[in-house]
Amino acid sequence: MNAPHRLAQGGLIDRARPLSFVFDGQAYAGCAGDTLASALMANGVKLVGRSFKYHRPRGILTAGSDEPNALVELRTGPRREPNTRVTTVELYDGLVAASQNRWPSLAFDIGAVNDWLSRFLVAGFYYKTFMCPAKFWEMLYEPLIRRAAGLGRAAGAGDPDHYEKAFAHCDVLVIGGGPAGLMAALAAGRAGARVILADEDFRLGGRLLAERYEIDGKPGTEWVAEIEAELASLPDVRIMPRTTVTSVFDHGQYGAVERVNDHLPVPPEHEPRQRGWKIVAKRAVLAAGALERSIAFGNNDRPGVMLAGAVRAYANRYAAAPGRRVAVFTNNDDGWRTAADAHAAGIEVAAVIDSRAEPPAQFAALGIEVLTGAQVSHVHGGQGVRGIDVVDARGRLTKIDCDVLAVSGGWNPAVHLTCHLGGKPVWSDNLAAFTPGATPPGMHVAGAANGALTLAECLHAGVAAGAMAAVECGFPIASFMMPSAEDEASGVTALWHVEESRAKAFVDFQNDVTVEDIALANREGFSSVEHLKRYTTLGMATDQGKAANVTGLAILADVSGRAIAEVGTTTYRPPYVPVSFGAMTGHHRSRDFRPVRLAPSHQWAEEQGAVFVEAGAWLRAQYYPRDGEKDWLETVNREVTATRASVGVCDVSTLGKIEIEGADAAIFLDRVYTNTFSSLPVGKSRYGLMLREDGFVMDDGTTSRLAPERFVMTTTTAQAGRVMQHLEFCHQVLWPELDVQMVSVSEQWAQFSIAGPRSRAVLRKLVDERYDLSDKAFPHLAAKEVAVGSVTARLFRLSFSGEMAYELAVPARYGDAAIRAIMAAGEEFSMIPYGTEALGTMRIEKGHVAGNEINGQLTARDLGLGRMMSSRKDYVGRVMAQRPALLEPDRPVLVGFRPADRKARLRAGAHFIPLGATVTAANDEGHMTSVAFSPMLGHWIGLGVLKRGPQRIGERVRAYDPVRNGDVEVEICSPVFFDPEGARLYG
Amino acid sequence: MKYSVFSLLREAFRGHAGWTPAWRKAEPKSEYDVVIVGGGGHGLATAYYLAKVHGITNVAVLEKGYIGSGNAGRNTTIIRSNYLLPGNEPFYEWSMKLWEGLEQDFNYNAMVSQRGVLNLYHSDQQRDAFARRGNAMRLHDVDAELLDRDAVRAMVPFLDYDNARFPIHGGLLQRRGGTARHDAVVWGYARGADLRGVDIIENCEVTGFDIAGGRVTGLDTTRGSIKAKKIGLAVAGNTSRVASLAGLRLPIESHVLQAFVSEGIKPAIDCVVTFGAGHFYISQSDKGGLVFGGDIDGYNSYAWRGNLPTVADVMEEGMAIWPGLGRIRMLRQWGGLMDMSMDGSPIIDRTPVAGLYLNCGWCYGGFKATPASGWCFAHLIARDEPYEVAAALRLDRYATGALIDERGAGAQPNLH
Amino acid sequence: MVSFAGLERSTLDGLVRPGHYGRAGATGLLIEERRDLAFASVTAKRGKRFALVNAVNTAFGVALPDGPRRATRGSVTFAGTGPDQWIASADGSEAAGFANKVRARIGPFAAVSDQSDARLVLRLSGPRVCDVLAKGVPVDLHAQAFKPGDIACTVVSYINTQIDMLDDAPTYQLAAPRSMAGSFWSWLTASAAEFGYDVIAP
Amino acid sequence: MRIPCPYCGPRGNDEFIYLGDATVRRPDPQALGASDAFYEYVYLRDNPSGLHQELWYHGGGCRSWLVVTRNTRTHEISDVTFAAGGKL
Ligand SMILES: Cc1cc2nc3c(=O)[nH]c(=O)nc-3n(C[C@H](O)[C@H](O)[C@H](O)COP(=O)(O)OP(=O)(O)OC[C@H]3O[C@@H](n4cnc5c(N)ncnc54)[C@H](O)[C@@H]3O)c2cc1C
Ligand SMILES: NC(=O)c1ccc[n+]([C@@H]2O[C@H](COP(=O)([O-])OP(=O)(O)OC[C@H]3O[C@@H](n4cnc5c(N)ncnc54)[C@H](O)[C@@H]3O)[C@@H](O)[C@H]2O)c1
Ligand SMILES: Cc1cc2nc3c(=O)[nH]c(=O)nc-3n(C[C@H](O)[C@H](O)[C@H](O)COP(=O)(O)O)c2cc1C
Ligand SMILES: [Zn+2]
Repeated sequence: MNAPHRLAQGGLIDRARPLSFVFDGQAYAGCAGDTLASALMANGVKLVGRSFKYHRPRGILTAGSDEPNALVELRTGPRREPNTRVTTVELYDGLVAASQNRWPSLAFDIGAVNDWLSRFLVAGFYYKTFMCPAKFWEMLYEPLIRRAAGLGRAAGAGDPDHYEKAFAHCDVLVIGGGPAGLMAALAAGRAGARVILADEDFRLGGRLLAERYEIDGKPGTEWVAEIEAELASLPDVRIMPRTTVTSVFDHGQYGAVERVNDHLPVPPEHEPRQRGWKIVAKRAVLAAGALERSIAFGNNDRPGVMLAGAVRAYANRYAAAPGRRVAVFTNNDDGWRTAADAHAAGIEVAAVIDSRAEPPAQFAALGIEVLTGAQVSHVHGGQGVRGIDVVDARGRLTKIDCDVLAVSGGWNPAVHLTCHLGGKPVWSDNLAAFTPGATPPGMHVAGAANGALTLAECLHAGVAAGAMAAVECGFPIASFMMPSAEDEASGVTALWHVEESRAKAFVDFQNDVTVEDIALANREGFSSVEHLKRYTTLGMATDQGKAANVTGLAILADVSGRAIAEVGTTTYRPPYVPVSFGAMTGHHRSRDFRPVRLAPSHQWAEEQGAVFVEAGAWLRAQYYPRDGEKDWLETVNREVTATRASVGVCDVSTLGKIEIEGADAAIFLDRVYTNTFSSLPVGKSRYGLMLREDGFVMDDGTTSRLAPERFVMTTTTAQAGRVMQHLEFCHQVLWPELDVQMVSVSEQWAQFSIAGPRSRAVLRKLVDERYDLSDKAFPHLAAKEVAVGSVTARLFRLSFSGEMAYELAVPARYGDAAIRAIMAAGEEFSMIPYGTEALGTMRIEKGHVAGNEINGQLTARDLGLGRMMSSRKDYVGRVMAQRPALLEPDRPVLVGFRPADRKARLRAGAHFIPLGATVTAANDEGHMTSVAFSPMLGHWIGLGVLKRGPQRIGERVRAYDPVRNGDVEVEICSPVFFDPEGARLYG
Repeated sequence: MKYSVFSLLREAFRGHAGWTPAWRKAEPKSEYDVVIVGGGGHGLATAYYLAKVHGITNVAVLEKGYIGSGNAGRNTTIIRSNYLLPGNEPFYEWSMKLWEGLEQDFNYNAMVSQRGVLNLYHSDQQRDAFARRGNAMRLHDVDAELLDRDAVRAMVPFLDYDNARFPIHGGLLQRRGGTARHDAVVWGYARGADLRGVDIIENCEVTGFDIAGGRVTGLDTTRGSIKAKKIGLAVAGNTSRVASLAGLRLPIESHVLQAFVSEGIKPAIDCVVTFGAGHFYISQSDKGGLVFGGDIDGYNSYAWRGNLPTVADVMEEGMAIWPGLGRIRMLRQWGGLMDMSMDGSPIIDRTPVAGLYLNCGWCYGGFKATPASGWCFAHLIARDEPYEVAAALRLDRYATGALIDERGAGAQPNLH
Repeated sequence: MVSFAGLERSTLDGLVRPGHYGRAGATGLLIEERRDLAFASVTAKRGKRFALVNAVNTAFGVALPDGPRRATRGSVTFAGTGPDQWIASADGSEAAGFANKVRARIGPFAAVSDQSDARLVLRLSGPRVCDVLAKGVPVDLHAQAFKPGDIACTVVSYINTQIDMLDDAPTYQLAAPRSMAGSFWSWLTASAAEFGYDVIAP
Repeated sequence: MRIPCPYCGPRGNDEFIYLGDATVRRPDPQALGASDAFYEYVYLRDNPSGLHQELWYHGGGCRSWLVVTRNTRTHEISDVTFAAGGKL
């Protein structure tokens, strides 16, 4: 295969490494060093995509990440990437790409009828119609609009590649590796600063790669190679190619994306596709260059109309001829280089059309036809340029044959990153462009990004910015031989729009926003630049209007009779180029989305076939099914029954555990709990209730006094972190004068609840016989350090199940051994392990509140725990708990429920309605918080909050549950269903 | 000019030369019966209903920038009425009802799209909490369906059902929920109010109030002083600042909420989906961009821009439910200023200053409230008594304890 | 009578076996789990900081660091983890009953809690150790910013982690909460795979 | 944002937990009018646009509660101290 538009020589491609690729089913050949754009161009492919709204045929406009037109679906299957700019895709062997937003084919696209209908489909047309009848919107209009809109197709399946995130730190971050950036990096690097030089291109050099500039008498690319080699030799300079700095965040943080392996068909094993970087830099030098802009004239969007600088890039860097015969339309000196370079590359130059009266002197020698004071008003050709109409100053029209029109409307400094923290660019009449205004703290701007448009200026500015940044980081100024380069001509006279255009003149190519649309928006009052954007979608496409915005607002200024500076810009927001979800997610996807916490008995529980459940970050054993059990309920019933009949064990290591020490530890506890702890004897535990300062219940748990000045508190699993933070707050912020120290020991201890009438017998086999475990010596709520074998353990006599029960804590490394030992000791008593379901069932049978009740919306009184609110001391939340609405007698209060028909099932989340009352919100009296099937009682039971519940015991209400068709009649009862006297606690 | 397919056709044939401004660029007069501060959705809707429902047309809306430059112009456009608590639910349902007839009412296509809002749940406990909410909605005569995992899978098959850290157990669906085109809501209300005589005055920042004997009599602006009999504040994230000009200190903090849009893609998701094990929501705009967001940045800010950890968090959450997003690119991110209240619910009430009315506390959820907020605020201003569905949205509820705390997060705005 | 002797478990048991993983033919990272270290958290009592400094000096010959640094004498190390907070650690013969020993010696001046079982402890070294850590450690580990003896308590891959720089080989010691060992391991090995890594038997 | 923790050095704000205004003081619960004072303490905020003293908890680091003085318009941090007082 040969590429017909490949120039015979030159370029930075490796002709010795041919690559093959497929576009829209057709195979082509390219070379290493090509982008997909340059390879398509070398193959003479002009039509690459379709526009968003009118489905106009589009070709390649640019040679960089500002490309609005040439978007494709790259790769296939689950790796399909829609909207990929061909200009940024490094060619690899076997690349497959397809055009998008067209049907049935790129060349023949039905959607192009929109172009014929464009008279109706002007900016904002949809706000004025499709309103009747109302329900047609979802049924008809919207689906049609949606299908026609959108660009490429997302991959259907999960992304098979992996991604990473990484951190980097430096003194000076240099953004952009063109002449300015290279100099900045070198100046800072030589001074000894830690430097990161990031460039989104796969090759350093910036515009030098695209131009035929010389520096120090050498070709630019050779000079780049030398600088790069020196940079690479400096120990603290890191060069990051293929890395776009996308965003600036507060305090010197920069987001960047490294396309680690996008230049390969698939990433090598163990390597990520992309890496999202967070770079922390003391200083930054923005040397991102400038972006060329087009001019609005009739059919200026035809494939073959390209930016002049891009034409040079294809010819010089990629040895790809955009066409056979090129015309240049420019309003500035730089455009002329395209004519010169095309000429030098052997491409015929049809003419240079300069809108200015006085062309630059130095190009006079080219011997090319020149039309000055003239403008291109029309482009002929449908899917490719066939010729252009030129109007001269006297209104005469000339037609010129060409297949490429290179346009330069001037250059816009890439100010984007200077605006991410709110900086506003300032208009320069001189440059006819916006330049950076206030920059983010620590950022310097150099080179074309700062409006310096000559090479010599860029080199100087780079050195100055790099040196300044290094000095600000405390490094000395390094001496510097300034490279010499020409100060090329860079004059410009603004021209935004060619008045004589007959056909549509595009401003925003991708979104099909025309000069007419801007005028219409202005006519309709959308004359603020932000309204213009939102009404016409100017600048909202995947290129974010990199080429379009300034032109658009200049035209708005024109039609609304204002100065450009007065109109201002819209806001440049991150990211500079679109960023994949993958790169921002890195490792944190699928099961690694967030860390999982596993209890010390986890592996053992897995061996038992436990089913696990999420509990905050934890995975806990929910129940332990046995062969032959038909469903979870049967399993849970067995676990509850066995525990109550004999003994069961449950891992409760997930509870938060906090050791609290100090002379004032008891006082401190008195202030954070509603009830009193200073009176708790050593060797005892007490149930405690904690409020938020707003008077609502925050958490509960038990706290045990290990020594006069030493306590250990337990919290619920869900609130452990929050409680720790709260206690630290109370200490450090509210009462720093107290002598109290606290530390989490949640991870240190594996803790098991051993419950049931035979629990003591089991423990007797585990705990060293020195310790008397009799009811008298170790009664309910006793707490003590004991020996289990050679291990020091903590034993608490606590019960959540209502049974005689103990919690045994051992150092976590013995957690696994402990559960095995406990089970072995319990074997003779038919001990079973039980999970969170059985735990829940037993606590509901006992009317104990848990997470469903402690939901942040209920007070201690609501939970029937008002008596725990001490009246003899202050504590967090006491005052606010007295607010009138919280004392309302009508507030729903905790009670128990059982189904009137004992066979019926209860469901948490049902609301209570008086029997026979109409089903309206006015009759809503509360809701069911927790339910369980009680194997002890043989029917479902529930806890819930009900208006004046405790006064209505025995009454019946309706538990209304339409979302599950679960309506049942329930009887109000005491929340304590089982062993109301609590006799079982005492064994 | 009435907008319709006919007017569009007519204009198409005469080069669209006949369209007139959607609202006049009004100059401030010296005196109004009512001045609304804030040209966001709520302020403009208030003016619209003052004129339309109450016949009060000597009204100005003062906007410091361009209308819709605040949160109205930057939200993720989700509309729904799936609230739990009786203080909220009737209000948001009234809003939903107004959405359902809005476009015909104000003759502007705001693309109200009832494509469904699906809140995923990831545990049994969460299922029951969602059931409680769904049942509460049904008690208010609002549609709610509790879906199990299979039903969710049938609706949105591309989510991660097999390998997720927090597996999807099901979802709460409100089919009548959906999205609306946020800017069009602003423009539609502006046009509707303007047509009825309301002055919409842009680039006019309120800088002070004239208060005499405990009653407000006018205000100072960057475009001069204006007398007003009644003044309504609807300035969202700027509430504390503006209210402080009248000497008020409020239960409000301003926080940044970010939102994001992806590159446009062909239709990929038909409804709004939210992630229940985090804070993430996503839908697709009619243009094709995936519009998504997550939690607030979490600290007081007036900076109108977000910070990096939240960006990462949001995008990780997106991938957590929808692994196919890996190669989809985020195109733009931005931030708005949320008026976070201390219980996460709004306030529409009088203030201690007579004649000064307050509309704030919308947190991250006030877009959906726009029609009802305007309706109820207009009613309050016109009649000096609350409209029934907004009666609970009182300012004194923090003092009395009659809070409306959907999340049970307590008096910490960044937790709501 | 039960005995737990020899039944200690690490959360990595069953998850990890010694050997080479990731890229073949290259070892960018060496991972060694340390199970022999005892830890105790030490928090100065109010107004006792000065006395505590003296007591620690007398009892262990260690000058308590006043910032995020470690000070070691023999087999005992004190690492500063916060204002008035330290993590003491010991290996070898000092490790047995370490927290009790610490409490016995400095108890009047500090709250002491045993944390020996609370953490997964890994020693990391190898030519690419910094590149691996850069994929999750947000603090600057550059030689100028982080030196042997420095420590940082930070968050790695959503997991609270203490990082100690032991020597300028460099060797780092990372300690993460025990319950999150599996997730920590998943992050570490995913990050190391591209360089190749060896897991050394504990 | 990066918050310069006086103990740990500058860290990303994701290591910290934000609480809010640091200038409000828990009132004396015994004093007359305590309920009004508590209402103000718990609910009312200046919410300034500009300098703001606020509480952050370095939960991902040294576990200190910090008082950070930050400009809410620019996010510039001008001062950080330990809430419990004392210096390092
Ligand atoms: C990112 C993001 C996503 C959101 N997503 C949703 C969502 O999906 N669903 C939902 O229901 N809600 C959402 N919201 C919330 C919703 O946008 C807001 O609650 C709602 O828009 C607030 O009401 P508003 O429209 O009147 O406010 P705004 O549009 O903010 O209006 C307030 C106006 O007051 C003006 N103003 C302020 N000070 C002055 C002054 N001194 N003088 C004159 N004018 C002044 C401002 O310039 C502004 O235009 C979101 C918000 C954000 C930021
Ligand atoms: N005469 C004129 O009118 C004119 C106009 C424009 C440019 N120029 C010439 O162009 C050159 C400009 O030099 P320069 O160094 O300022 O810019 P440059 O354009 O040469 O280099 C900018 C580099 O920054 C990279 N970049 C941009 N944004 C980035 C980001 N966010 N992250 C990472 N990399 C990013 C680009 O890939 C590019 O390599 C000079 O040679 C100048 O003479 C001349
Ligand atoms: C629902 C919605 C969809 C949006 N879609 C796009 C879009 O497709 N392209 C785009 O550039 N911006 C889009 N934006 C973002 C706006 O450009 C803009 O960032 C946002 O309204 C905030 O304004 P600001 O960035 O000027 O502060 C969208 C915003 C919203 C609220
Ligand atoms: Zn710290």
